[in-house]
Amino acid sequence: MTAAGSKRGTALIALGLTKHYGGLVANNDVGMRLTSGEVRGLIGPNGAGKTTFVNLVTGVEVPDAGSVRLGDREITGQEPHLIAEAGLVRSFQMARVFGNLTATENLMIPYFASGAREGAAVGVARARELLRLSALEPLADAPANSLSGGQRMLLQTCAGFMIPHLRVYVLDEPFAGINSVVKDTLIDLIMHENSSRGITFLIVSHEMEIIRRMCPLVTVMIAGRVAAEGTLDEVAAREDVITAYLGRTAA
Amino acid sequence: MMYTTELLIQTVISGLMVGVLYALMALGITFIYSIVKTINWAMGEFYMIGSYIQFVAVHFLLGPNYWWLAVIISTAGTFLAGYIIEPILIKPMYARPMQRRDDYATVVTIALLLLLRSLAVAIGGPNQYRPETNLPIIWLGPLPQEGARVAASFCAVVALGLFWLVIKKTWVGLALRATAQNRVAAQTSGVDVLRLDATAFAIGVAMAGLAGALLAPLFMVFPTNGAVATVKGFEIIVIGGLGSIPGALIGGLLLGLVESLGTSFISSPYQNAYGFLLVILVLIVKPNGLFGEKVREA
Amino acid sequence: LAQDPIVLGVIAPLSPPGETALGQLVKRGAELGADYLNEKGGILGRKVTLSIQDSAGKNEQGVAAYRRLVTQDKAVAVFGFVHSGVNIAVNEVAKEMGVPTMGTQTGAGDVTAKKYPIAFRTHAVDPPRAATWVGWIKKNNWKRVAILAETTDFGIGLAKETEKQNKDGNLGLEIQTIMFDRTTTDLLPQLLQVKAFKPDAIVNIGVGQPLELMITQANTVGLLPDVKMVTSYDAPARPQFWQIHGDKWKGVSFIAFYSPKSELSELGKWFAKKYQEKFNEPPVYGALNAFGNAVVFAQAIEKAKSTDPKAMIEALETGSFTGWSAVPVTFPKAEGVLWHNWSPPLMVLTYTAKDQSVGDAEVSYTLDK
Amino acid sequence: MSIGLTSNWGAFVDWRQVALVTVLAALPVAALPFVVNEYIVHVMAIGAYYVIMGASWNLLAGFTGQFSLAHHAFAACGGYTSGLLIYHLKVPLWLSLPAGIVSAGLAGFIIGILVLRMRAIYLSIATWAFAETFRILLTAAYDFTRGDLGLSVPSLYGHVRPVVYYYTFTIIAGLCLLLMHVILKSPVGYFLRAVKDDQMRAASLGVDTTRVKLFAFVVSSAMAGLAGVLNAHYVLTLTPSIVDFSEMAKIIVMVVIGGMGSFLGPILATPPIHFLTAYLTDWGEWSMVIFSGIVIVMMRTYPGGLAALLESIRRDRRRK
Amino acid sequence: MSEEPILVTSGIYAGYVPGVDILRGLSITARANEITLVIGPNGAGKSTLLRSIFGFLKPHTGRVTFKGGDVTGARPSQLKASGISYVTQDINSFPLLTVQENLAMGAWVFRSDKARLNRQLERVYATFPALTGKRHERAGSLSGGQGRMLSVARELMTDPRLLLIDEPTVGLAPNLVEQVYDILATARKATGAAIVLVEQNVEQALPLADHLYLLNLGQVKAEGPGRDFDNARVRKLVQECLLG
Ligand SMILES: Nc1ncnc2c1ncn2[C@@H]1O[C@H](COP(=O)(O)OP(=O)(O)OP(=O)(O)O)[C@@H](O)[C@H]1O
Ligand SMILES: Nc1ncnc2c1ncn2[C@@H]1O[C@H](COP(=O)(O)OP(=O)(O)OP(=O)(O)O)[C@@H](O)[C@H]1O
Ligand SMILES: [Mg+2]
Ligand SMILES: [Mg+2]
Repeated sequence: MTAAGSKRGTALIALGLTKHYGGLVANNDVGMRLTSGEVRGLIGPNGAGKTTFVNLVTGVEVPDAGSVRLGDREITGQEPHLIAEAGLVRSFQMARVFGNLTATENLMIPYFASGAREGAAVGVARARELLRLSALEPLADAPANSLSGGQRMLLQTCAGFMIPHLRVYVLDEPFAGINSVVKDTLIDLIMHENSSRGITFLIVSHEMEIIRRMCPLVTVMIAGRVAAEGTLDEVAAREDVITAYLGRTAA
Repeated sequence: MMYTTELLIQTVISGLMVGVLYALMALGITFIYSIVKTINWAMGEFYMIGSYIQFVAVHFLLGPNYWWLAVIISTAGTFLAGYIIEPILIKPMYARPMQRRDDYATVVTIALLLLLRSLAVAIGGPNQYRPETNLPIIWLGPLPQEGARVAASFCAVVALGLFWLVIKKTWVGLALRATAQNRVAAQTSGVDVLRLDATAFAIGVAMAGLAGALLAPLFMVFPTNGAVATVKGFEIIVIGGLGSIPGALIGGLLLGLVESLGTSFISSPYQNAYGFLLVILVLIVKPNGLFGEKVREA
Repeated sequence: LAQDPIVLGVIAPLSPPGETALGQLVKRGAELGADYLNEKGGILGRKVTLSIQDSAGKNEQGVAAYRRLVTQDKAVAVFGFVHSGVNIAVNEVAKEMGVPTMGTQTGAGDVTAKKYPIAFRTHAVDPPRAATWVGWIKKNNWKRVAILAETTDFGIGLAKETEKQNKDGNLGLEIQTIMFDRTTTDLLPQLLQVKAFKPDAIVNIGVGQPLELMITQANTVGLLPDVKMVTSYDAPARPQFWQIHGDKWKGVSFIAFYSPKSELSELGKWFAKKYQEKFNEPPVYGALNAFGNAVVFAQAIEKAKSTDPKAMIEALETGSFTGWSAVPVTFPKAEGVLWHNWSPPLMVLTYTAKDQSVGDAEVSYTLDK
Repeated sequence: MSIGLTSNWGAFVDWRQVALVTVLAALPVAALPFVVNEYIVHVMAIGAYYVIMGASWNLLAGFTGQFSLAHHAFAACGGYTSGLLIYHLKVPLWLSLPAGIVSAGLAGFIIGILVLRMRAIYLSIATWAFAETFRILLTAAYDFTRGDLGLSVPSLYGHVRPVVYYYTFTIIAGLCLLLMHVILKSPVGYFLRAVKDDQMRAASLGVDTTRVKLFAFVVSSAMAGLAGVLNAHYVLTLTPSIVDFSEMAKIIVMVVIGGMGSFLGPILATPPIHFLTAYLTDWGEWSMVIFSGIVIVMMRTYPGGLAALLESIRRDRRRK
Repeated sequence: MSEEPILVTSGIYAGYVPGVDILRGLSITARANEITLVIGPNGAGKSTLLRSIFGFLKPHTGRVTFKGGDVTGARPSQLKASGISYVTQDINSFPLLTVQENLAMGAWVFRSDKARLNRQLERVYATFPALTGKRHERAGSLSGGQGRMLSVARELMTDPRLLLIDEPTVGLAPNLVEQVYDILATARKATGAAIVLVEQNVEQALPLADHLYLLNLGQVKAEGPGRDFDNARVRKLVQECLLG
């Protein structure tokens, strides 16, 4: 898998990303390279800097140092909407949806923002399909602020899949609070998008079962630095990862 | 411009002294905003109520010697008015689930503004009044200052200090700050937010009432006297940043300074415009005000 | 049909941002005017009713009020204007719709200077008013004059007119003019500038709150009572002057169009009595003038024997009427601002003792016709 | 790959519905002058002015979340531009009218840029400060603007008979509403609402929030300018008092009672509210007391405004 | 088991918009010394149930009783004072207050007892060392997981008799998940509290459950002692729910 991945070229590369908040170094010289079509896991203790990394890569925050390239395009410090247009899209750890828009309308936003070249009808059909998959169909026309916590998270994740030119999808704890049955559907959906469209994923999660199922490679962050990279079993064997993150029984 | 340094200093001092009083208005507005999430457009009307109570108390009941007692009565009176009005107008926003809370609040307080102001015209008549004052002119070196003005700004500073102490050092202050940031968390912590709302609203408008009472002998009592006070309050909020107590004080002083200097040195008819220009400038440079708080967004 | 009442329309500022104090006076005067007319058996045997509309001092609201009065209430005449802007704006529409207007307290030239047939006025226009204080200042041999005026139609017009008369008449006054926004609450910066100028006299061209504020603060900075001040209209004639200023009344004079010593017509005397009874204070100019407008219109209708606008205008232009003052009211087709204009007598009054009534105030200067 | 705000323009407009509504509305609107007196026609002409003002402000505040308090100033900007061009330069009407609209749009663009980074209440206060500064400017620069005395402007048609103006205003208001409807039923309309709900989320999905917000500012202020120009050439006079906060308050009250963020609510609520204010003047100084009393009672009973009321009726009907 | 239940909801109906009921005749009980696990698909009404108990929503039909007294529609502040705590599903902190001040707010109901406050603070910092270093930082700057710890910790300050807790382990690192469950187990034992735990992480929560409710569409779909359920059975039940 790893070998096959490297043949395919680089989807996203971050080099030396550093971000200070006051005295705290939230990200300290963080580097990561995602091969096209790979599904990478990003794990690490709370406060390790995972979300900060996602913020830096997607333009929500500007790094103090370091650079980010998407394919062969330099995107460091660019505005989030330009980065999204270039095909790098993210979800937020605290699910963000457009509360006064219906579930369907929520999904139409990214579709329209990406140009909607195939016309509105195609978009609506796609939205229906995604809502059905995530068991949100009965709520298609309900305003998003009337969704439950888990439903919001699902809706947020689906939004990215509405973008035809999506290249890299960064998901910050997308399975949090999602029922395990629907979780499986979501995993299938991600794997399907990955294999059929070659979309690259970076998935932040604290659920090792899922990471094991989806991610051939994981990156571990501890205290703002990349502590390890490798298969889950490799990194889970490391003493520092166990003490800082996994605890004795989970590994 | 013909101007002596002495007069210049006097202008600045009197500007600063009034600035402190408008800081009181500003603090009242941001305080209410932070708790009940409502811009109280009718703030100036509580200033007006305060000034009318002060007039009635001094002119008909107590006489000029007891102006300070009248000030206390006016402040308490506006507090009471706020405490009565809040449950009628503001509480429905929180007592039952409501969509579009902000819009409701905006319209209700604007309507309250119109109501109180036109009631004052209709009942109190359009005339101006002035509570008598026998405070002597106070000489700061060679510079005369109205006694009432000095007394007013002194009282305002004391009130601001007191407020700061309550907010920073007491449990109620902590609860107020907490509720301002997260109502749900305040409720799960056991704070009775509906009661706190009424108290906060009443405290906020009482600050306006206090300012109105203190300024009544200086700027007189009439139905629309609150309009300008509201205007200054808003300007200070922007300059000082929402919810910041030192910000309000500094904003008030800055505004007083800029207005008195602008009026003296640039052009008098634009007196009220200098404050606005300052506001616009501050906002362009710092969109959250000089002392505005920034929170993590993602 | 002849039993239908005759409707007189009033447009006055009754709510902010209009000048509500003056609006109230107009309303009082107009209402007593209708009472008077009905007591005397109405006009042409028909009852008189008023329709009072609020302009709030806003032009467009005033224009809407005029339309309403004419097309819906069928008013045959409209008066009560306090804000020149409103009066001018209404006249633009009125010249097409035809029902005559009468300016009650509007001083700007354009109210009548455009020579619209429908435009009448019974108020002191800027030139004679400015001439009054200029005359008073000359009489006292003062040289340095500070003018503090609000940036309203009223303040701008009078400030400019005063400067003009000084220049045109080669009077040699040294004038310092400071304009201020009428919502200003603090005139201290301006007054300190005035103080630096060391004037002999101050012309106070504020309306309402700024007028009173200027008196108070002029005392604070030590201008009053040594430097004399004249206010541009008769606000100090009202009892509130004593409430507000108490001991600090010295050095203030005021322009007045009427003093209880002035000669009143029979109608004026009726009014003065009723006004005193009803409001417990002596009548003031604004109320008198609104009353005068009502009765003058009534006389014009009687003279024309019809409420047809054309006939009324013709009657107004040619007749001589009795208003509140002993001086007969006429509306000659004169040149410039004097077109269709009747001006009340103008004088400067000064109190000589605390809590004095206007009737006992000293007449310091009277403008000759 | 820059995303045009006009892609898929009108994607969700139901033209049959639009046609139906137009026909249904046109009849009573056209018939009105034949059944009521001239004054009411006048009131309704001004009502159409407020419909444009309210609907365009709703686009900015209700749909995009930019709670601007300078909308009346944009109308004044349009009116004054046209009036001053005529007064000082003798520019013909057909030129000064579009100039007024353009200048209002331009002013909206500039202010839109200045307030771009401001949030909620700061944006409100800043725009309100702009409006007040503008009012003071109009007052104090009286040599140029004629200040409080009022700037006289010529009428649109050489006369001021209300019927013609009534038709002009309602037709133009109709066209403005149509334009706004199309905007809202297009991708850009979705963006507007998305920006209101969560700007950062919108940006992270590729929406150019800066352009969207500016778009809303320019469109709504140009419409306010249009309304202001029309009104000025009907009322025939301009004074700084049209930038008085009470004007803005009136617009806010109309829109919120109609239901902010609902398209139809404010349009339906505006004419009756304007009508009410026009007739309340009978009560003189009590008129505002009555008006504000009515507003408070209405808000207490139907906090969501007319739109929420309509919605609940529709829900009830569907359940039956 | 024979003890009187601390919390009983009997046949409650509640919703957010008039006319649309989310909870439809829901009855559950929770006993002291027990963890009552509430599970169900997304949107089943689990959070709505907790909100209705804690007074954020008023049930329009049915009753909520706590320690034998009727508390239907009581205010959150009253319920808190009488010994209920509620940990919400979202992070629920005061972003501009420091971590310490946040925790102090948790002691609002016994604010006059300074000694107790200090004791509880010590305990919380011992349980969540990650918060110790952030004592004087603003809560708003915390990471997602740290924020959640803070929300849980604040509600534990009062040693509640009844703890309503909505997905406390979401977003927590695996080692902390264990810790949180330890805390719940300890709380149950040490203070004899009744705990109503809403979870999606059935696998890890199930072993703790003394009693279990599975909700769907605002009704109880299945209930029983925790030992009657295992992963496979729960999964099958949820699948049934989602299908129809
Ligand atoms: N805007 C900010 N201001 C101050 N500190 C910040 C800010 N953003 C992040 N931090 C700090 O940076 C550190 C890393 O935070 P980050 O959110 O990246 O963690 P994380 O790895 O995503 O954790 P979790 O798994 O809990 O979500 C934390 O200690 C946090 O307090
Ligand atoms: N604020 C709200 N307004 C209107 N409807 C709401 C609101 N919150 C939730 N709902 C509705 O109530 C239903 C139940 O929501 P609830 O939050 O109780 O679900 P939940 O079981 O907690 O789901 P999750 O596991 O995703 O948190 C949802 O389907 C949603 O449609
Ligand atoms: Mg995170
Ligand atoms: Mg939930």
